[in-house]
Amino acid sequence: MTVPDAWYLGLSAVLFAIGIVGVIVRRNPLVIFMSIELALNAANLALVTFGARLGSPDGQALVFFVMAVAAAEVGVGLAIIVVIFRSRHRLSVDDLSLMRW
Amino acid sequence: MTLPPIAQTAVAAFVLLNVVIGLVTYVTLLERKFAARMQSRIGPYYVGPHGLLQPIADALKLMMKEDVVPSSADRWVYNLAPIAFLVPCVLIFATLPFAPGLGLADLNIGVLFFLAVSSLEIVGLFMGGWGSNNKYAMLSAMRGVNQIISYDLPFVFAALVPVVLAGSLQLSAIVTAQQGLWFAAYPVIGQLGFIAYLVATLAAENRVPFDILEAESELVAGFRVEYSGMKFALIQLGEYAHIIATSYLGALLFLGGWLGPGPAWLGAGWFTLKAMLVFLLLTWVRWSFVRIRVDQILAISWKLMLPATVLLLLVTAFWVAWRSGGGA
Amino acid sequence: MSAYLPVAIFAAFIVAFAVVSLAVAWLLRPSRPDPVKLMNYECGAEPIGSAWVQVPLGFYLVALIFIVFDTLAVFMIPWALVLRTAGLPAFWVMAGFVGIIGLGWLYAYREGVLEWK
Amino acid sequence: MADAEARKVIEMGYGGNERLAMNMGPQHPSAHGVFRAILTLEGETVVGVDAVIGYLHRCHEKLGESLTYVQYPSIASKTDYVAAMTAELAYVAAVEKVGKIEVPKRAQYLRVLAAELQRIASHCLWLGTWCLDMGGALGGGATVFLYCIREREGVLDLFEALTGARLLYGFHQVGGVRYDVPAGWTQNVRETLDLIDSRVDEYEAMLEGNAFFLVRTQGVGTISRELAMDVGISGPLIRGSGVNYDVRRAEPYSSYEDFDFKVPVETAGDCYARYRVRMQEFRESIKICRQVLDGLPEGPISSRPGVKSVGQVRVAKGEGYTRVEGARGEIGAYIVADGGPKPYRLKWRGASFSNLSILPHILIGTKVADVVAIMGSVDPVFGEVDR
Amino acid sequence: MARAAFVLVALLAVGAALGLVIKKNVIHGAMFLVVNMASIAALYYMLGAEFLAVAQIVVYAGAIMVLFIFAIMFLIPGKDETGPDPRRWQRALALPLGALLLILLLAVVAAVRGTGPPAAGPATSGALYRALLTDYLLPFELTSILLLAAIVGVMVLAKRRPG
Repeated sequence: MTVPDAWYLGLSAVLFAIGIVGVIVRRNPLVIFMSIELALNAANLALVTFGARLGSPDGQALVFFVMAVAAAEVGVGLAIIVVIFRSRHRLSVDDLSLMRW
Repeated sequence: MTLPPIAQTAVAAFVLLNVVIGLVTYVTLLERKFAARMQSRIGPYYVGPHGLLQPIADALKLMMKEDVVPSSADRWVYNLAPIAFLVPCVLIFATLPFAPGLGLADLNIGVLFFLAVSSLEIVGLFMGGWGSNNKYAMLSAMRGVNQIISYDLPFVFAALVPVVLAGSLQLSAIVTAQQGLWFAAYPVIGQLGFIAYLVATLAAENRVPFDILEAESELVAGFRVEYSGMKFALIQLGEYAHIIATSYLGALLFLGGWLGPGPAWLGAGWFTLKAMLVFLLLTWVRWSFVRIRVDQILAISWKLMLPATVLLLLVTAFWVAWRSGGGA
Repeated sequence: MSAYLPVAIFAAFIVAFAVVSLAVAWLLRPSRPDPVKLMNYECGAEPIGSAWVQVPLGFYLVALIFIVFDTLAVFMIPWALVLRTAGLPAFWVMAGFVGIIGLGWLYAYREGVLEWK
Repeated sequence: MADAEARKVIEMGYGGNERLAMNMGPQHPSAHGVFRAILTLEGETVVGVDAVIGYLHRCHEKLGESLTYVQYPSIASKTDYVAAMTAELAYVAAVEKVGKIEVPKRAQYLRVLAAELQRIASHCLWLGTWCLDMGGALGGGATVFLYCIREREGVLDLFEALTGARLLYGFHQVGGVRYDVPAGWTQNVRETLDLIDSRVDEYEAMLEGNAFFLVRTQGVGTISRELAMDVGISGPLIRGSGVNYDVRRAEPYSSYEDFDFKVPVETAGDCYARYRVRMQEFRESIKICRQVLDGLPEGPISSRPGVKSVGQVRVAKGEGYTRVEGARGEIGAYIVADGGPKPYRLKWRGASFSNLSILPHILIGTKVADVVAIMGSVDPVFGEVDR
Repeated sequence: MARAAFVLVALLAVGAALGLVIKKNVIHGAMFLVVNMASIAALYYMLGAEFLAVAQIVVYAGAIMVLFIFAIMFLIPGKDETGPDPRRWQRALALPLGALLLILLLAVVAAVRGTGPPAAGPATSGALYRALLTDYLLPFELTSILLLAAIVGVMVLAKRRPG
């Protein structure tokens, strides 16, 4: 009674879609950020699933590096939000249509 | 009449849970007695012979107490926080082997499991602090997040020193690797590692001198100021379970776990003895120092503990790598 | 899977314990709320506003750096485990790794970020 | 309503909306009584302090007008209930000054002995509670606290043997003191002093060798010499800021000129300097007590007979101010007499009240944790602040 | 048994993800993210990637804590996503588009189901450790430069005051 790989992939797809919808729907950059993390994790899940199917450590190794990238991304991304917030005192991504401040 | 494996596991888990709860209740008594001795007092004395029933009386009292939920609190977050706090704190016991084979699950990534799960404690702590909508609790939660993330790293690096020496993350394998010599007895590396582990433990468990989370003279009781009755008891239980588990881990990583003279069945006793020794060491520090300030705590972590533990780990690694064959 | 089954069962027991003890306490304890009792504790004075206000950013810069070092810790674990078989070359790999991140630490130190103003 | 207030608080600051207004007190573990500080915080940093006092106001000055010279000394002890002896002394000294009443030498010596023992007891409580503030009731602070209370108990036992009371004594009366020393008491005093002398060494070893204690106190809450003079603080606070001012030396009363003692002065002005001053005062007080015991003259203990009626003492029309060096600084009593058995007006100058006014000057810019350390080093007693 | 566990964990993950997207409160969102990350860690374990499962918790627990702090810092009472939404219609499109994306992805999953080599079972963590320090040595080492860049970037960005 093992779980079929397709189930994992399906779950991964669902989470990914929710993450993308979150990015579009929400206005708070912080929530958008979290939604991106969600999508990233969904992709990771798919990678691990493929890795398990192939029986090679490659999938896991990829996820391992994705985690490192995600950490760097969280740091820099939050720092950018800090800068934006400092200069605007508002928190809506709709105000950020310009690439400068 | 043998039980099916899952039922056996369930029984084992149930027994472990009770052991942990019993341990916690009586370790609080131990600490109170120990502190009383340090302060030339007697300590709990009236409930039962020599106050032996005091923890039970305390538990009953906390159960009977009215549960006050502040009207402006975030009810869901506030009510879930004690559970969110308790679960990781007690769950870390799952991977501790008390003696060879006497443990719930001797995971082959045991140390890492321990570190990861114990770092989840912060979620419950934060939920409690934020959910109360109390300024003291809030400040405490903010301090807590900062302090715990700052000391998580030295804690991990210090705990990795024995891992490097043993070459395994499995807790029982780490004990086996200390058969000849306890890691705390390794020249320089072992002692420094043990000290770093103790300091990081003090900070990660919010004990004086690093108990700025609780800081009852500034923040009254920190993140649990609004908790009362059984919810408070659960938080307290979690905190002590965490401290005891960390003491056990320290005894396992550095003091050879259940290794000791005498027959094998004494192992669990030796292990508990060593863990209590570590615990009393932490308690001793707790009852002799004043608390230091947030900025000083963070400075110690980032400027001293972090680089020092990383360097220590590298030195240990160099030694291990050099001894294991001098390179391929 | 099997190794983690006990852990899952244990976790379930812990939650059950928490819930049961809360339920028992709920049965035993009195409940006499009144508005003043349910007010937030603020040293006996009426609370001044909500606790949910913004917290200054500057103090938590160090938290951003934490994520990076957390990743370092995760990277060290596989390395610590293969050290015995891989020997000194593996050591030099990590020494380089730590050295490069150490530059970041040094920069942070000199910028004064590691101080909690 | 709460929301509107919150918004007001938020908009109060200059541009930032990151401020938190928080009550610290009246019911706070380190409020040292009932002091309410409304702190405005930016994160952990204090950017504004608003002190609210008066929670313990008991109309002492009005009481002084409605109670006779015989009755009031035992009420005077309730102003500074931690160091009741010196508060009584300030009152009776003022009455004696206005009424030009002589005090026998033996009574003067006993007053000095009581005042110095009281200073020791008071400093014991200060050291204990201050460490409690910094170290927590569940930490090293509690340990120091319990040790200090043990020593304070020793002194209180002496007072109990002398006056029958442990906290509020009624030992002084106009013209002298009420009780003479019981048999064997002086020996007990000597033993207690020897014990405390050795214990003070222990405290110093325990605290000054403790790096955590040092980082919490050195450089924290620095009061400059100029600020100290401007605000008018007194006692160990001003001596910790490098001003050599002690009423016992500047304006000797009750035969203080007979005794040889040093006025400890530190120049740093921080919490540690105040701590050092008080630790040296322990020693100086012990020294004075021993000198009193060695030179205690024989004779009457009061220039007036025992109490027969509450209206017994009458003071001629006049007014006068006396000051004494209490454990917390200069305690002054100002009396306007109208010839009757009660003063027309009594004004107290509480040392804690004046010392407390330094807080807004030194709290701004510190951390929340420093607030309690600084509060503790100021050592206010709210009975004396609110009166 | 395993399937039941999977369904339980998957429901938890999806529920938490929905909670994150739907709930207005940022703090609640961050807590939902914790639940989501934890359930994904559990799924990693079920797939045999035990090391990753724990690493997930370590890295994301840290990241989440930081998110918490920032969530509070940005929590402006009464200002959190209220008021008229200037791009309401654009946002309304998100749902059908998201559904479309989901259908597409699920179609792909359905299409690949049953094809390809049979499941070879998970690689052991030991193999992963070895692979990281042999096959993936260069990325392993280069990650340090990425992290260095992150540290420096964070500081350069965050320390700057608005001009």
